[in-house]
Amino acid sequence: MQPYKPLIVAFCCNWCSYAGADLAGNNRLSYPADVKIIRVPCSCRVNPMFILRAFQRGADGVILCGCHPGDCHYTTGNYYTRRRMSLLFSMLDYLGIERERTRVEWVSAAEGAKFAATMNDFAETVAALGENKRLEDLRCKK
Amino acid sequence: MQKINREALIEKAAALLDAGTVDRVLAWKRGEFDYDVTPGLFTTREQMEAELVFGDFCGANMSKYLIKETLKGEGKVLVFLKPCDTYSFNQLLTEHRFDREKVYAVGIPCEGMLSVTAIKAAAGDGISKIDVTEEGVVVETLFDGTKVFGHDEMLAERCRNCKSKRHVAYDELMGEEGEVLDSARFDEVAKIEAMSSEERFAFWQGELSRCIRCNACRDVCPACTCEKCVFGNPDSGIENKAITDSFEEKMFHIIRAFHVAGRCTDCGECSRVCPQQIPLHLLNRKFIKDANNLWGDYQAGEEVGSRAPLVDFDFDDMEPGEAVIKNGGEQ
Amino acid sequence: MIKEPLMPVIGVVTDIRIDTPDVRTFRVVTPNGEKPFIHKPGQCAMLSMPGVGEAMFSITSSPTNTEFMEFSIKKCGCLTDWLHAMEVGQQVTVRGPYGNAFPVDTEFTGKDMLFIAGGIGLAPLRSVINYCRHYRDRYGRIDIVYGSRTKDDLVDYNEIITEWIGDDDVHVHLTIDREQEGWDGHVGFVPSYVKELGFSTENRIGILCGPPIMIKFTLQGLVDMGFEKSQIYTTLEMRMKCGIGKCGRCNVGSKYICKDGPVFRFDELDELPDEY
Amino acid sequence: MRAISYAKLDTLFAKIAETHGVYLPVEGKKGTDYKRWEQGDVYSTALNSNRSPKDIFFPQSENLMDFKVEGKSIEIVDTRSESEDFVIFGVRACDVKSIEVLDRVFLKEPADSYYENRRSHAVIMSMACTKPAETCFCKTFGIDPAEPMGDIACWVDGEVLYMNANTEKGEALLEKLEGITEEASADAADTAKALITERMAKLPLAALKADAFGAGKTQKYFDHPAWAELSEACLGCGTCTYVCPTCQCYDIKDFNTGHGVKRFRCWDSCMYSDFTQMSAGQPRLTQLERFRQRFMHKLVYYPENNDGMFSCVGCGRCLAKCPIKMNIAKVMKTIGKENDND
Repeated sequence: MQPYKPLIVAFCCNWCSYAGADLAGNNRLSYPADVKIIRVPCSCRVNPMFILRAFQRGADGVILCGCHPGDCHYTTGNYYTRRRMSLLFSMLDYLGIERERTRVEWVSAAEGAKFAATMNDFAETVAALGENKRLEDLRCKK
Repeated sequence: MQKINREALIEKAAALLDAGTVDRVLAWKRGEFDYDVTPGLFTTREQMEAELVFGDFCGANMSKYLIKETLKGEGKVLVFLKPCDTYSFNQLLTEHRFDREKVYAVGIPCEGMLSVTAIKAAAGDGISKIDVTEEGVVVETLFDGTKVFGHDEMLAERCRNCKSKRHVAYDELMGEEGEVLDSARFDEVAKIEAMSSEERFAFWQGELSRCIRCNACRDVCPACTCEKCVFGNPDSGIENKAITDSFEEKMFHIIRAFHVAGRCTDCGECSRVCPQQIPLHLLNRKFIKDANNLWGDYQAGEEVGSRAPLVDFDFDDMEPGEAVIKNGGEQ
Repeated sequence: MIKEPLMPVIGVVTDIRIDTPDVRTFRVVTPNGEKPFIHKPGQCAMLSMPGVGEAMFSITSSPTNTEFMEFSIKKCGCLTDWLHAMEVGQQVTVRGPYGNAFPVDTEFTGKDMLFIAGGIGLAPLRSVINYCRHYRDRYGRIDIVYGSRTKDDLVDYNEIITEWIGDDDVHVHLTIDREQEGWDGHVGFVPSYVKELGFSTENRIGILCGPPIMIKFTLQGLVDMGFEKSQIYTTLEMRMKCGIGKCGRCNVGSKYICKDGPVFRFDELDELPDEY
Repeated sequence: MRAISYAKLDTLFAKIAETHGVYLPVEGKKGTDYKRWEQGDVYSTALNSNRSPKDIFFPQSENLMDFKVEGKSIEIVDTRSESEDFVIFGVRACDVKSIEVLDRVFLKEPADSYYENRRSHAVIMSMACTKPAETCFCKTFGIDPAEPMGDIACWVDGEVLYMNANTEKGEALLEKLEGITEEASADAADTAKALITERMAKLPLAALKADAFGAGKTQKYFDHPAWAELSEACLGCGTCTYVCPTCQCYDIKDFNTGHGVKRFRCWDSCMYSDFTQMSAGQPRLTQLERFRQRFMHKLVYYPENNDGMFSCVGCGRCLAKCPIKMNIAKVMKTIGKENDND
């Protein structure tokens, strides 16, 4: 049987992680093609609604990537992200949505290899969980 | 503790009206039955004597009405605040939602409000009278005679787990000041956390699937004071409409609770008003519990101007991955 | 399959005319080139783009036009923004006709007609005006008072200049709010222009459409001139979703604007609560 | 009249389920709701279900049609299908009346085929209310809970369920059930009826009258000064409209699924501030107007269009559920008060 190929949505901050993804590409490091990157000005831009909406539209896992704490282009954006996502992901866990489906990772512009490794690892973890059934919108299923 | 009755409130309010300190009074109005009390505005002693009530069903938190009320006219409005209402009062002040100068707040003690739902569930339909005596809650029914229930069992959930009998804001206090209590309000949350992921999912699916999206939880919430709610935006995807599927009900409740996270004083109004009896406070308390757990104890509304955990940070805050484990336990 | 009033048909936009900076007129036919359905002057239709929205628009072409249907639409919201951005050949969905109509074949016959419109308010009147022009001998003198903010904001200006003005016993009175270069016509607001022109009330029907403030003052002016409220008609707008008097939002008193309206006589409106 | 032992309700449901879907109120975790009967479900005698049987005919949300949009072209996909025959059991007299109220809206020309489809396949088995609640006031609107309407009326007296057909549809169903039911005399349920009538008179709202309302009262009540006070505490939530068995306002919206567009209809509430919001303006600016609209519609506008029939059935759900306990009974008492002196 083919292993399940999950759909991953990755919110990447414009200044670090998006550049990190670029670097991964330039260095020909491979990561799953089902990782859909959405560029955001700062990880702090990611509203909880974005994450839920990604699940609604069929994502099996959502990962949020930003600059390392202390390196935010806007000085403090990712510190807020860290707090927000701690609460949001705990809440999703509380509602019985598998906690492995969500992740926050700090990836700098120089860490192309880390980006690829993170995505590979995350995709593998989510693949093991299979299809997202607990936070799905049936109308969006084909 | 000295029990404050309706006559005492009327005397106090009438005196303040006569003295010209205030020109209207925000209090509880008599309804059809003993238990249905409507928030209302009074301007004269006669009106109060005819319609004002204060008893075991005056749970409605008046703080939010102050936003609307203070915008009307120049005079001051008198508001009676129970201890838990004072937290909402402070939180609204923190967010500059009304003009403190236009309000005269009188703190009143509270021994816990009764839950009509609990009484109806226990006594059945056809309630003609509810009295609280030393025996407990005495319920007269239309067809099954009189029934007596223990006072504590009939208390609203939020009152059974009351967090504080201390008033954190007032211009004047009636009766004695109480203490902040060591409440067991997070026990229920911990119980759910201890379940397996599947059980938690099944639990919440069962609760949230009853939601009819009437928005009562949002509209009554003293922390939900946005002029234009995100759920009023047609592009939000979850507009103010009946729910269409199980995703939307989860989305609505997560976002609703998240938007008040750090600002929710745990007044419990959301659960009180829910026509479908969804334990919404368990969502809000989860956020409070987690925030306390990660960043130290914080009680919204305890003091005006305090900085809520989500608009603050520490350089060495925990990473979200670890935080989820710390809050939810190892699986 | 059973007929369903909420089920639309496909319409193809075959022509887009730019009337003013914010008004465009769309020509709609079915995919096989026919007029989507038959309507009466004053009736409306629901236009929609799936995924964008659905809204009620008055049909601006005259029923006497058997080839196509036209809608003059002002850009003011989500759906209308989208419609303004679309190109010829685009398909939309259309359902209708909805509402009552102007009593062109009963109360109006043999009467002198006075049309008063402001801005986009001409859109719903255009179907009646063209209907009356088509059956010219059934009606008496036709007066059209039409005003807009500027010359560029006059909807259907070309048709007015090339067709209406030249017609027999059709008197067009145009006005704009403020002086403008290249405009040698009347300058002033519609209500005062109507007063200036002065109309006899005898055997005359007035039809008013425009922004609420214009309607208010023009109506007052007409009443001052001696018009009975039962001589004056208007057409209302409200938010609508179903078009068949069921969804509840266009409910005013016991009437539903989508079904019992949108055309009302002012004496009928007096019976309704002031909530439109 | 037919009779069956109350203990054998399961047999009755199983028999009906051979040919029909069966819906009935079943006690859930918190209160009662209508659900499709499965072996093991127990009929709940609770008076009011959380949500009324309106859900079954006019669901909270339903798909109307699908669209496939490609380039400039659109394809309309009709997703309707014929409903199965089904029976709703245990509908209270007030709720039965509410279905008639809905019929007058949805089946009026041009009929709503989605509603009509379900309505025409339904057989309603109503249930007399042996134990009304303090919030009940169906009598105010001329409903007799001792003689519920519906295709088949049912009474419970002690251990026996009596059934009487009111319509041809009901007769046909009762005929089918002849194997498991017994013949009963026409007056078999009279004891039960008498008890109900006696109990109804004791209700606190028994004296509430609707005479002051009805067609032609628009001008009289529209500008009544009491609306301001009544609507003062209203939160503008939709609880009353969503639990109401007769509220039928809806919205039609599109949902883009990413591979097509679903046009669906869902309940909407006149209490919501965006209900009448247009880009051009808002005819009902404050909660006062929205609040007034709801009650004027139920008590004046609807009767005007429907031969004096009110669009409230006195089920009492809004009395029990309103967060601030403002409700139609209080409105009727306040607004209709002056009429007592007339």
